[in-house]
Amino acid sequence: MYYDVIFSGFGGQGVLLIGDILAQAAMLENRHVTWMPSYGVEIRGGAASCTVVISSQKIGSPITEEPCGLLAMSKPALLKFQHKVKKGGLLVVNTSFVEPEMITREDVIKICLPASEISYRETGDYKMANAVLLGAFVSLSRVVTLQGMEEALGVFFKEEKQKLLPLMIKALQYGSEFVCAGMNGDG
Amino acid sequence: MSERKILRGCVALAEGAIAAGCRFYFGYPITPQNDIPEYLSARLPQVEGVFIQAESEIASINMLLGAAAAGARAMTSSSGPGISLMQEGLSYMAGSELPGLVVNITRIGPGLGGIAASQGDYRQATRGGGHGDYHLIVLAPNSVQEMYDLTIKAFYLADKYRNPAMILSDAILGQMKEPLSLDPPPLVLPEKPWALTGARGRKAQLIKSLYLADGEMEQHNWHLHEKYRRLEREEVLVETDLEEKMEVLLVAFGSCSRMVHSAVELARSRGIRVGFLRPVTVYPFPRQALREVSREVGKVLVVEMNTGQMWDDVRLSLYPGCRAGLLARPGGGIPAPGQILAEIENLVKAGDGIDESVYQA
Amino acid sequence: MNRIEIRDESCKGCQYCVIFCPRELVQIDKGRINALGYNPARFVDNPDRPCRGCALCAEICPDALIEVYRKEKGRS
Amino acid sequence: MALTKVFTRPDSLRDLDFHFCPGCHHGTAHRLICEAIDYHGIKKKTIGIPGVGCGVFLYNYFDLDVCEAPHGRAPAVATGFKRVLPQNIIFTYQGDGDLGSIGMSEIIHTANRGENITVFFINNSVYGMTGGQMAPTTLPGQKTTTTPYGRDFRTEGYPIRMTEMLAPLEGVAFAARVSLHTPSQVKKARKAVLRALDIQLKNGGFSFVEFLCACPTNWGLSPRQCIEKIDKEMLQAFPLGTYKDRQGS
Repeated sequence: MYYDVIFSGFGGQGVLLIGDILAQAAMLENRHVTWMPSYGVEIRGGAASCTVVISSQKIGSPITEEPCGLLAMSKPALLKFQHKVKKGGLLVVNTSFVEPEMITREDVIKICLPASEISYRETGDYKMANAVLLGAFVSLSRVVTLQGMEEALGVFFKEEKQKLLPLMIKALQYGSEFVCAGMNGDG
Repeated sequence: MSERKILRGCVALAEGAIAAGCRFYFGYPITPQNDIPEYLSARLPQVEGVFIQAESEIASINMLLGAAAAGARAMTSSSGPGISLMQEGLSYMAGSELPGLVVNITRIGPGLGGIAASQGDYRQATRGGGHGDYHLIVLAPNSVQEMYDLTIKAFYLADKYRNPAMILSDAILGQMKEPLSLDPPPLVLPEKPWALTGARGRKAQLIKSLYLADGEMEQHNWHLHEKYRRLEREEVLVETDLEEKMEVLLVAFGSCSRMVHSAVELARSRGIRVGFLRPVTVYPFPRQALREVSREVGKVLVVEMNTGQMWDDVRLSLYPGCRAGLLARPGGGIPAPGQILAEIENLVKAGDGIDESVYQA
Repeated sequence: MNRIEIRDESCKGCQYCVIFCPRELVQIDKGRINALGYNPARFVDNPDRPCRGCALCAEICPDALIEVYRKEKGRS
Repeated sequence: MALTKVFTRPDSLRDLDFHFCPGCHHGTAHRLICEAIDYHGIKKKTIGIPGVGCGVFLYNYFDLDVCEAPHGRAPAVATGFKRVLPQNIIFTYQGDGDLGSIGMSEIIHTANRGENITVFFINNSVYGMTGGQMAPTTLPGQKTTTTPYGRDFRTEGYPIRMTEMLAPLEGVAFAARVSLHTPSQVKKARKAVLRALDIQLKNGGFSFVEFLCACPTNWGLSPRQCIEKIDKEMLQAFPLGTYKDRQGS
């Protein structure tokens, strides 16, 4: 198997973190994996993105021109990357920040969910929007198992951050259930 | 059972240094290698090591010179402009035969340039960079695992040959994360009877690079030269992935070789017989291996993130009659697998009589 | 008698010892050129104002060429 | 009545003729440092790091481990040594071009870090080895091969006073300026050298001794005239004294 995905949004939304968690989960499931951040002059709130490549074979390029998936948490992220997504690929969009009309691709699978609102409703905190989207992405792409994701989360949320772990898992599960229940606003 | 972790390239390199017994780091901040000093400033005190943020790269390399002369495994790291400032000290270290590790997480030059990935420091790294007749031992990792493994290797080679070593890496490998096995070889620190530790129980000794007497300097340079010859005979590392009746041989090093690896897979899936050769040591350069492989193939494509610096070394190594083209991306752009594949196809179509030509992006 | 010894084959004739000897007991030997090509300094004791062994000449000699010998004070 | 040898070459100073010019005070500084090393009994654990200039051949004369440093970088090299070998005694020996010009950055930052090393600074107000060019310490009006009309403060600035500059830094434990032009000054200089090394032995921090020295060749003066020049001109520009002695009694 081979799967590459771009996670993109504003700095501070946690797109690098969810990429990292995905990579960790892939490693725990004995896949080859690379995680490559975009980087630049660090400005909080500026654009942030990372590319995760997961494969059963040794990975060559850690970057991608035509990703299988895109997870967009902001308007600039969507505008920058949506045209690159492979035909038939997967587009997961946070409609709390992006109007669904901005999606121009018709040849991909689209998941639109107001992740920030969902995060607030389910966990009392807006900051878990990334986990909601990640849950949706994982359950649709099936690049790793949800169980593997939860295991990976444990690596990141320990010691003083441990109290966030149940919330992250809840957000992740909600995102996943959203997809399974066909609650896609796009039908 | 070795420990498996997913780490950033810079962090893997720093852990490699710790595993190699390096306990002294001297450095000055510069993007895109700051993960190394930041990580080591926390990590070294845990192993009773010393971290100094020096006042400049010039001070860094000379602190390294001092620590090396005192017999310690020590390192510095920097990027383009900082490495340029270190050249004087590196020349002194080579002239005084002092081991030590310098890490170059390259950025784009010349000048202040940019912070994206580049391989534009290849020539500086492999030719010596500073004044005089010398070389660094230069290893070019292409994965996070190699950022760890080759750092350990570099310390051993530096000590074995009493010569400064360099890890020539770039922003892609420094920033990216991959799983790796933290499986260090048993730590063997060599005896260094030449180190200066105070003349207790022996005669006072000296570390220097100044030779003014008649013929002394020539003799010293021949001595150094013989060391470099020995490196070329005994320490070349090269990765190859060859096929029968290859139509094209791809040559690339460092992060760029990852994109080339993907392109090779793509080409093979289209039925093109492609070979792949990657210098792991860029100094000593795998001249002999390249000469032998190129005997079997008429065409070579060099892919580099510069304007063709390793291309020179490749052309000097090829079997007579074999020609080398170049795909160059010198401005922070990354040669994508699709683009490389297109050049492979062009080259195959070009027939036998291709001119040496530069394919620019 | 207190005295000094100058390693005159290494002397560069800078004259610091000549200048600073409070009893003018060091002179430049104009009649001699040493292997380095200089007129070296020479100790010429004078019974009227004998060397006290003060070592100022040795202190100022930039080439560390002067040794000073002094009478031991009468120890009992 | 038996004669006792009361003054001779120190043990740490090899029995070799200095290459220095007649009347040059490098030799005196060499001797005083060796005397202090002998006095403290630290010959077997001392490592010397000369800068580039006339002092570079220190390794020929000192019977110690010696490591060369690039021009100006001796304090950084010394830092590397001291961090690896904190129990050893590490000193640098630098001229005014090495320390006050090209190596200004290293000396300031090494002092400011309070590196527990000792720096000996030879100030003869001129570049010696390269042939008498202007140094950062060249006096106003002083003619050198690159200030043929005399140093003009309007275009070439003023002589830099390193001891005064370093003394206020928190990391500096001891900073003194001494001169080597008369026997009594040499005796004072000896005390400063002993004190500087003593501070290092007690882990007191950074210690610094500046020596005012003559360069008869590049000053174009006889040794006798050099003494006068130091007395009349150098002492005006560079007042002697102990500017800091943090553990001083």
